[in-house]
Amino acid sequence: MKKFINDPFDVVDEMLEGFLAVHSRYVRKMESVRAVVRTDAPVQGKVGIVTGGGSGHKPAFIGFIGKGMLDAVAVGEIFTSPPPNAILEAAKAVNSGRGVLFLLGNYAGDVMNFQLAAEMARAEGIPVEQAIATDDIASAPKERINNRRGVVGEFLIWKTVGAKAESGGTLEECKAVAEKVNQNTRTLGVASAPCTVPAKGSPTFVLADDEIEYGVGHHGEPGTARIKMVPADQIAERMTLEIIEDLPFKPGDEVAVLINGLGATPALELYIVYRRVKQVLNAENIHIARSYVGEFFTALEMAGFSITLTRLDSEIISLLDAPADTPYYRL
Amino acid sequence: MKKFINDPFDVVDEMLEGFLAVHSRYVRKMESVRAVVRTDAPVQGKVGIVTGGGSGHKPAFIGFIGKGMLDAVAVGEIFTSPPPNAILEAAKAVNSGRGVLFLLGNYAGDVMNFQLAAEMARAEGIPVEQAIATDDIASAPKERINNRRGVVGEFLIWKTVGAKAESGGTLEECKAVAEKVNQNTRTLGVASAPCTVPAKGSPTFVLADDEIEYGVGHHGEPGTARIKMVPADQIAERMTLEIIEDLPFKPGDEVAVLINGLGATPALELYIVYRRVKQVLNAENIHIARSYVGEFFTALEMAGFSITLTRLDSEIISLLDAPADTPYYRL
Amino acid sequence: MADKITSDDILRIIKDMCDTLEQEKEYLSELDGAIGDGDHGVNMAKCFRDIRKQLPNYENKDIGTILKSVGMIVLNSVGGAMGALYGTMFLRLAQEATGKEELKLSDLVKMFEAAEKGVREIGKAEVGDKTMLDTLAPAVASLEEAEQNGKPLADALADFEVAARKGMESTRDLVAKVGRSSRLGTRTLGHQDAGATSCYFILRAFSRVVRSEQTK
Amino acid sequence: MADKITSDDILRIIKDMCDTLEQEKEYLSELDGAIGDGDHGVNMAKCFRDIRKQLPNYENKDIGTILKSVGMIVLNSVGGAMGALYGTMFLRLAQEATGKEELKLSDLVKMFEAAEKGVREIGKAEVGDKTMLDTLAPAVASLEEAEQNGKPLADALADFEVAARKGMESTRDLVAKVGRSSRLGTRTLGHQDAGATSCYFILRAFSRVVRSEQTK
Ligand SMILES: Nc1ncnc2c1ncn2[C@@H]1O[C@H](COP(=O)(O)OP(=O)(O)O)[C@@H](O)[C@H]1O
Ligand SMILES: Nc1ncnc2c1ncn2[C@@H]1O[C@H](COP(=O)(O)OP(=O)(O)O)[C@@H](O)[C@H]1O
Ligand SMILES: [Mg+2]
Ligand SMILES: [Mg+2]
Ligand SMILES: [Mg+2]
Ligand SMILES: [Mg+2]
Repeated sequence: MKKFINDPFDVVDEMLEGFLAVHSRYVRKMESVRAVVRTDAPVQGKVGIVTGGGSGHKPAFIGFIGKGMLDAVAVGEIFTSPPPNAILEAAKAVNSGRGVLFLLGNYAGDVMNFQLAAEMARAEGIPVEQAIATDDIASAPKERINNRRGVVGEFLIWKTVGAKAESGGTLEECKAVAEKVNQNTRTLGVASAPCTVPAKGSPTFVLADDEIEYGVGHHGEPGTARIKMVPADQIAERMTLEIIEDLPFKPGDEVAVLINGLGATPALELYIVYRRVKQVLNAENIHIARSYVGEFFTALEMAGFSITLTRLDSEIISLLDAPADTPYYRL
Repeated sequence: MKKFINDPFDVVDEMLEGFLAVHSRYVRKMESVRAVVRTDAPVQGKVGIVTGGGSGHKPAFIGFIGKGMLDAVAVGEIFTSPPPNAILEAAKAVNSGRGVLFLLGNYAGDVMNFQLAAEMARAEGIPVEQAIATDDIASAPKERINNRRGVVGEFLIWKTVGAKAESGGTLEECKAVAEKVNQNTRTLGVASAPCTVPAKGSPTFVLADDEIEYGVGHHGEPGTARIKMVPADQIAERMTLEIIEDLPFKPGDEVAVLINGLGATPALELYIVYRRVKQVLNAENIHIARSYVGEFFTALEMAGFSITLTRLDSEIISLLDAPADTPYYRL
Repeated sequence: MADKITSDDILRIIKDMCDTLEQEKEYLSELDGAIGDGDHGVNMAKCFRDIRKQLPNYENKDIGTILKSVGMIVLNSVGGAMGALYGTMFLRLAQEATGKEELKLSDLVKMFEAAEKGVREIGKAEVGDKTMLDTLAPAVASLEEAEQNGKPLADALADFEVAARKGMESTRDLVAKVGRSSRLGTRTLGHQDAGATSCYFILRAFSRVVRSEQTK
Repeated sequence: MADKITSDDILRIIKDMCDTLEQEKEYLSELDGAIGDGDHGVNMAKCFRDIRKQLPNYENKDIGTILKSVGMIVLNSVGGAMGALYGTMFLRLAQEATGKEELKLSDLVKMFEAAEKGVREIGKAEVGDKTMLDTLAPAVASLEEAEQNGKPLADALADFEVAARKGMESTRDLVAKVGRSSRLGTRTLGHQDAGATSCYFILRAFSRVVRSEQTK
């Protein structure tokens, strides 16, 4: 493991120290716990949007804290859910009286810790609702859609829900947006090289020189198949068709396309992938209304990418286009 | 070589096709040549800012085309200078009559092709000046400072010069800003893993599992030493002190710090590096006025980072803070 | 008074956990590395280090107070599934021991029944899913049985430890159904579950300490 | 009329370059791969493919016009140092041949002197820096010498080719001082320079074609 770190068990604290110093205009850390909140939290009259999860996904999660997106993030160890008290303190810090919405991915640790935090928060009289992302179609068959993991589709949920909250939406309205976007979002990822969790020191998986992991998760979770590396156009087409079939997306649908780099894959390759996705969607008569290409939700230095499609309606579009001012996303 | 590409010799054209589709709000491609320009070029009454170079450096160069930064970019093959006609057409497209400034790194191919393009442009009556970035202190000793290569310091030049031009600066004033920023900017990079140019198919260099290339260039140019991997704090401190000594930066100086990821290195590590750089500067009583951490100028999937320091004055600060609206940098 | 567990015993038990989980750090991470993300030993060691720091403050505290503090630390120090699961386990143990200076076997049974219930509620795992529950559930059952058969505390805890160990070992032949390793499906066969193993060490501390008392 | 090079000869010469650089694509990239970025063969093949497309339009054009078109294509197709260098070389050759339907040895000397000058100006390399100039410079010198010694065109071009080959081979024992490979310093020893090699193929085309005329 060749990483620019010090003690593997200090990486999150040291990263946070740097991050907070660079982005002090946007965020501050809570005294007692590892939670990062908007400098202007709680924003009066606004529903508080809280998410959290393991570290190692930059720019997610903390890179999207700010006006129009997230109010607070509970920060866990690398790929490990944050503890309940961090989530609870985050909730307290952003609650202006209109309640707090927890947004999380569908990971055992996150689900448990957010549930415990939710109980504690409610015990303290804070109205809390939660919405769980499940966009990764490779993580479970459609029959068990509720077992699917949330991946980069969460970015689109944060953006839209954040905009809804900023515009004065109620806790229920914000939750409804999260659920609508999640229901209309599908993601599929592939990896050509693994990442290494500092504490473990060895790669999360091993691939042959000509293999890729098809359907990989955001932490190196095994996908649905190990396939031989083929030209980008073939991979992108296969993935896009599988995504289209899953929702299913229909001719005439308006969609947002998100190509997310998992860490080590150059933007050059992401745009080559986007090019093919666009060709496939055009052929299917599915209209691309919004496009996002880059790194939104990485897995340390994993090499690979994911393709996300979201079926749009006028509300989702206007929420996607609403202003945002965060360290890593400004609109 | 495991890359998400098709024919290695089509990567730039296919990348461009995707990029232009995603960012059509900001940029368009010229008909005849591989040059990308602002959709609203030429901007009346504004000096045109043109840069260019080899591809594979995303978000540089084309990711920074837009209001307040670049007007046009001549796009070369991977790590290969663009030809004169691409540069010439870019210059023509952005010249509103107030002249065009060429910004380039100090690479043989770029220098030759920009020189030829400048001659052609002048022959067509376009006032052209050029400024060459030389911020990489590892690429030549200080006595031969004009042989040094330009690296990510160019981002700060694009930002400040772009702001100067946007605010109505003359060709000479814009050139003066470029030269001032360059003279006050120093960069030093390290790599822990190489990148692979698709056309070549093999890594640009080979490192042992415990080695890093100290002083590496943006294309995998060998640095000043091969050293054993040590904790991030040690590397960051050594690099920072070397940079401080080179200018030299003095106690009381106000500086901008830029930590640039070379491609595969996670933001997590960049912030850990930033943390140590800040500690060192504090100890030296050098004041950090602005900080930039992320990927600004990559080398495909190379793993590593660079540290850049720029000595600031009130003009540079205000130009850094001026609004910008480009695909990859908004302020 | 070997038919009772005192606050001092609980202190020694917690101390035994701290020592064991420090010693077994590598082993647990190795087990987790085979089918998980390899951090279980570190996670457990980390939070029991935090607990060790509190040991001095536990002097002369009642058992409920000690276990509650332990539970809060476990819950909030490392996060992850284990923080929630073991945190809940200790907090439920504490609840049933509120204000108590000593524990009879019957108290211990109530405490562990509550603990198992808590772990099941929060984790939603079943016995056979290849988790810590495969260690905890049979151990609790054996404790209930021992009580019904009127066994003395020490013998009951001996059964408790044996049942826990058997439960732990049973996970080697199970396919993970929940948690991180469940992704590997049948690839998890042949590997002993890390959480089941740390759970064994934690439960074993009770019998080890109390029975060493015996032999004094 | 073997003491002259006609427009048709020039066409055949350009065609010979197109064929050779296509054939030698792998070889040149291999040479460049050893101490550069391995794209030289591809770069050259790419731009001479563009040139081949233009060949039909060159019929009945004067030599200056043909070479100017070739120069513009080389200059603008691939970019990189080589585009600028070879582009300049061909454009300077063209300048000295403006309007000419045929070339005497004396014309050829002037053309190549201008070409060498152009390459030196733009590239700022010296003989011995391990570049195409190590092929070009001695070849031009031999051409001048042959003219002074009143040699016939074909013999002069024979010397020209030999000098070019010797120059190319000389780069094997040189340390690269400019261009991409200069980064490797002494590690470049023992490797023949790619640009020097492609330059040999280009210069050889002149002698090959003209001398094959002879033997008709
Ligand atoms: N739902 C669950 N119920 C009970 N135990 C669980 C559950 N999910 C995971 N575990 C236990 O957690 C252990 C892994 O713990 P640890 O490695 O610390 O957490 P993580 O998987 O987040 O890295 C597994 O070995 C398993 O015994
Ligand atoms: N300044 C220069 N003058 C003359 N020739 C040069 C110069 N720089 C590089 N070259 C030639 O260019 C060749 C490399 O060409 P090529 O591989 O096409 O370009 P790049 O190095 O940009 O990939 C080298 O072998 C060398 O002969
Ligand atoms: Mg873990
Ligand atoms: Mg090249
Ligand atoms: Mg684990
Ligand atoms: Mg080359």
